[in-house]
Amino acid sequence: MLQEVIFAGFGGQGVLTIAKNVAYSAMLEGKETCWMPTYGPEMRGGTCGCTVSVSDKMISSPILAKYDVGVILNLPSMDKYEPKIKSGGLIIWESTTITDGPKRGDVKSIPIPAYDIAVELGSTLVMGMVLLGAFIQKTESITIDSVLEALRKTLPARRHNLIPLNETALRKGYEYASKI
Amino acid sequence: MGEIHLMKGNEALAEASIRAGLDAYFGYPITPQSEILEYFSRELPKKGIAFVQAESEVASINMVYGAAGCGKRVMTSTSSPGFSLMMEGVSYIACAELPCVLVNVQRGGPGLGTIQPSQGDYFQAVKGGGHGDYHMIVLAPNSVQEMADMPSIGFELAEKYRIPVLILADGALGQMMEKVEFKEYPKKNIEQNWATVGKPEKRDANVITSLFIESEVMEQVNIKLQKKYEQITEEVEDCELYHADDAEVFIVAYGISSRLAKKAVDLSREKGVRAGLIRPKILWPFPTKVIQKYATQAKGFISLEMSAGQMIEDVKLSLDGSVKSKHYGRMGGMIPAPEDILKEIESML
Amino acid sequence: MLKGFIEVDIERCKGCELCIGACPPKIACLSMSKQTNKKGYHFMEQTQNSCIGCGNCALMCPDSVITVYRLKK
Amino acid sequence: MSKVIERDGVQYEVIWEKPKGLKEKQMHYCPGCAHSTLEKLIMEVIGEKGLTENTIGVSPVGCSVFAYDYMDIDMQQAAHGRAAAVATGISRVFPDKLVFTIQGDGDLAAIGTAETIHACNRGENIVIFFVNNAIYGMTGGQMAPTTLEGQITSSSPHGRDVKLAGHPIKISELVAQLPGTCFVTRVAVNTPQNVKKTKAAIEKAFNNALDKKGTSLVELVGNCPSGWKMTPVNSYIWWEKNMIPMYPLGVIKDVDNN
Repeated sequence: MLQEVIFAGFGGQGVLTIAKNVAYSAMLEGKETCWMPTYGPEMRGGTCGCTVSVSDKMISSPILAKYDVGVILNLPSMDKYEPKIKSGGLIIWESTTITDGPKRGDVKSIPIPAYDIAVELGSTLVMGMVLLGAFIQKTESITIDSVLEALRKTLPARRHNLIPLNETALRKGYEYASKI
Repeated sequence: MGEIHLMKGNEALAEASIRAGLDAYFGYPITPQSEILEYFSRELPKKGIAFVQAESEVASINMVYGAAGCGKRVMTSTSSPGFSLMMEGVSYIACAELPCVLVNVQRGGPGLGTIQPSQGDYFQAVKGGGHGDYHMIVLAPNSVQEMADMPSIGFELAEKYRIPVLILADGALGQMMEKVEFKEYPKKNIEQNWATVGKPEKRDANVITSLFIESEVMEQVNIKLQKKYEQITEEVEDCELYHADDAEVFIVAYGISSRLAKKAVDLSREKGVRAGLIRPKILWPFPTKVIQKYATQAKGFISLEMSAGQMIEDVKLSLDGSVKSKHYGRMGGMIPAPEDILKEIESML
Repeated sequence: MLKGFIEVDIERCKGCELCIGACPPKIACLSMSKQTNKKGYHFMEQTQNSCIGCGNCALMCPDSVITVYRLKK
Repeated sequence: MSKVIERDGVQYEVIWEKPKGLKEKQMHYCPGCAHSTLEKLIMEVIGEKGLTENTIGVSPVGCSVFAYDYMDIDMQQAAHGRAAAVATGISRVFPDKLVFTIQGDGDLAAIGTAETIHACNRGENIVIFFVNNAIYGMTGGQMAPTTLEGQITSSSPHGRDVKLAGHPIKISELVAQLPGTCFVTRVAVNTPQNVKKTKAAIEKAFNNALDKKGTSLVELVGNCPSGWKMTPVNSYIWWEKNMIPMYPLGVIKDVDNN
C-alpha cells in the first residue's frame, strides 16, 4: 500500500502541521513515510503545499507529480492541484470558504465545511484537524489514536491542554465524512 | 536500535554532526539549508561547541580553514550561490590538506536561480570547482537517514586523507522529513601532529599554507596531492545497486534523482522491462569500476540528473564508448516524472 | 675601555642605512662599508670606538643584524 | 637578567640581540621595510612573555605572506583579505590561545574589509596588526585604499584622484567605533622612540587578548621604499612628512582609559 497525498492551502492555515501529523502518525504505526513541503521564499500567506507519502515499503520518490488524495484548504490550491489528482482519486476540500468544488468527474469529491465546524468548536485554528478527521475516515491510512499520540509527542507540554479540542475536531471531521 | 525521529534532512544532518563530535560550525543563511545554521545556533552554544554566523560564505569557509588548521572537526553548510563564493577557500583548504566537512544543499542555478532542488553543481563538486588541480571527496545522500549518516563518514574520510569532504545534497533532501535513527558515530582518533596548536619548545613550528612560490616545490606538492587522489580512487567507493543483476538498461543517478529513478525502475519492472539502478553514494571518486562491470550486460545507460547533463560525462568516460549512453533530466528546480524516465528507459532498448 | 660596541651579522645586512641615522650625532660610530656582502649589499660596520651601547641602531634595524653590548655597571 | 660577556677582561651586558623567536631564514622584505621591524618586535614580545607555546599567528596575502618563514611559532597562511576570518576560526576553537594576524592595507582595508569590520564587531579575542604603507607592495606598488590623495603609484600614475578613486580610508578610526574593539592604536617604527612605543603597544594588545578583552588593532603606519620608489632613508623622510600627518600616531581607543 502506497498513499501519496497533497495538503494545500495558504500559509498560516496549518497545512504543514497537519501533514506533519500524518507523517508522524504513520511513523508511530511503523510505516514508512516522507513529508515534503513545496516551499517558497515567502514565509507566510503564500500558497503552501506539502506532500506526504505513506507506505508499508521503503518510499522511492518523495517528489510527486500526481497524488492519490488532495486535502485542499483554499481556492488557488484547488485550481493548482485538482488536475494533479490521479483518476479515481479523492479530493477532500474545505467547503465553507471554497465555493467551487472539483469539476472533474473522475475523482471523488468530499466537501467538508471545516471552517464552520471549527467555529462551532470555538476555534478556527482546528479547521485543519477537522479536515484531517475526514481524511482519516476516507483513507484509513492512519488512525485517530496515532494522531493523538503524535500530538502528545510533538506539542510542547505547555500546549497539551489543546489536545482535547483537537481530538474533538478530529472526531467531528471523521463523523461528518462518514456520512458522505 | 536507537530512537526513531521524524526530522528534516537539514536538521538530521546537524544533529548527527554534533553526535559525530563536531568541534565548530561556521555558516551563513541561505535557502534551502538555513535549518542547519539555525539548528546549530540553538544547540552548539549549549554544548560549548564553537558557532559563528559569519558575515558571508567567504568568511565562513575561511573560519573553517582556521579551525580545521587547528585539527578540529569543523563544518560549514551553504547552498549553490554560497558554495560558489566558498570556492577560493576550498582550493586553499585542499592544498593545505585540511580535513573538514562542507555541505552544499543545492538549489537551481545558474546565478541566483531558484530555491527549488537541483543538481546543477555536480561539475563544481567533483571536478574541483575552485582554481588548481584538486579534488574533494563528494558524498551524495539520498534520504534523511543518509543526511544523518554522512557527516560522520565524511569526518572519518577527511581525517584519514586530510582532504575536504563535501556532502552534496539538494533542496528536497534538506527540506523533507523522513524517519531517521541516530547511531553511535566514531570519534576522532587520528593524531594530527601537523595542526597549529601552539609550538612546544622541542618541535619545529607547524605551518598551514598553500603557498609554494618555487615552481619545483609547487610541482612536488601537486604530485603529492595527485598521489593521494590516486590512492583515494583505489580505496574509496560506495554504490547502491537496485535490480542490477539482470538489468539491461541502467539508470545512473545520485541524491534525490536516485529516488525518482527507483520509482522508474519499479514501473519498468512492472512492464517487464529489465531496468536497474546504479546509485553512487560517493561521487568523487566516481565508481568507474562498477559502471564497467555492468557495462558488459547492458544495452544502455541513462544518467538521470536534475541538470543539463553533468555526471553523464563521467558515465561516458567510464564506459569509454563500449555501450551507448544518454542524459535525461530537468533543470531549474523542475523534477523529472518517473513516467518520463520510463520512456527514456524504453528508448534504450 | 669601551663604553659599548656592536657586532654585525654582515651577511644579513641589507644596507638600508637606517642604523646610521639612528646613531646619536655626537657618537656617529657607524658607516657603510665599501665592501659588499654575498648578496651584493654594502653592509654597515662600526668604524669609531665612540659607541655607548645605546641600542638605537639595533632598535631601528629591520633585519636584526646588530647585537649591542654595553659596559656592565 | 640580561646576558653578560667578557671582552678584554671587562664585562659587557647584551643590550640587544636578534630575538630567539626569529628563524634563521633571512627575511625577503626590501631593505628598510617596516614589516621586518614589526615581526622582530612581535617575536621579542612573544619571547619575553614566554608565549611561544600559546600563540598561533596568521599571515595573509601580501608582503607579510611569508611571516611564517621568519616567526618560529605555529602559523597559518590565509587567503587574501581573510586573515581575520581565519583567526576567528582558530580563536573560537582555542579560546585560551593568543591569536594574531599581520595584514597589509590592501589585504585588510580593501579585499578584507568585511572580515576585518565583522571580526572587530564581534569582538573576536584576537590581535590584528595592520601595516599601512599606503600601497600594494608585493604586486608592484599599486594604489591601495589608504594611498594618499595625489600620491603617485603604478596604478595612479597621475596621482590619486579622490573623485575617481575615493579618499584614503582610516581603518583605525572606523573600527574604534565598534564596541567589540578594546584597543586601537596607531604606531610607527620610524624612530627609536617610536619603535619602543610600538613594542609597548604590542605588549598591551597581547595582554588584552590574554585577558580576553576583545579585539585589539595595532596600525603600524609604515613605509614601502620599493613601492614608493625611494631609498630607505628617503622613505623615512617621506613617511614622517606625509604619512604621519594623514595617519596621526597615538591611541585611538583604549577601554582601560575610559
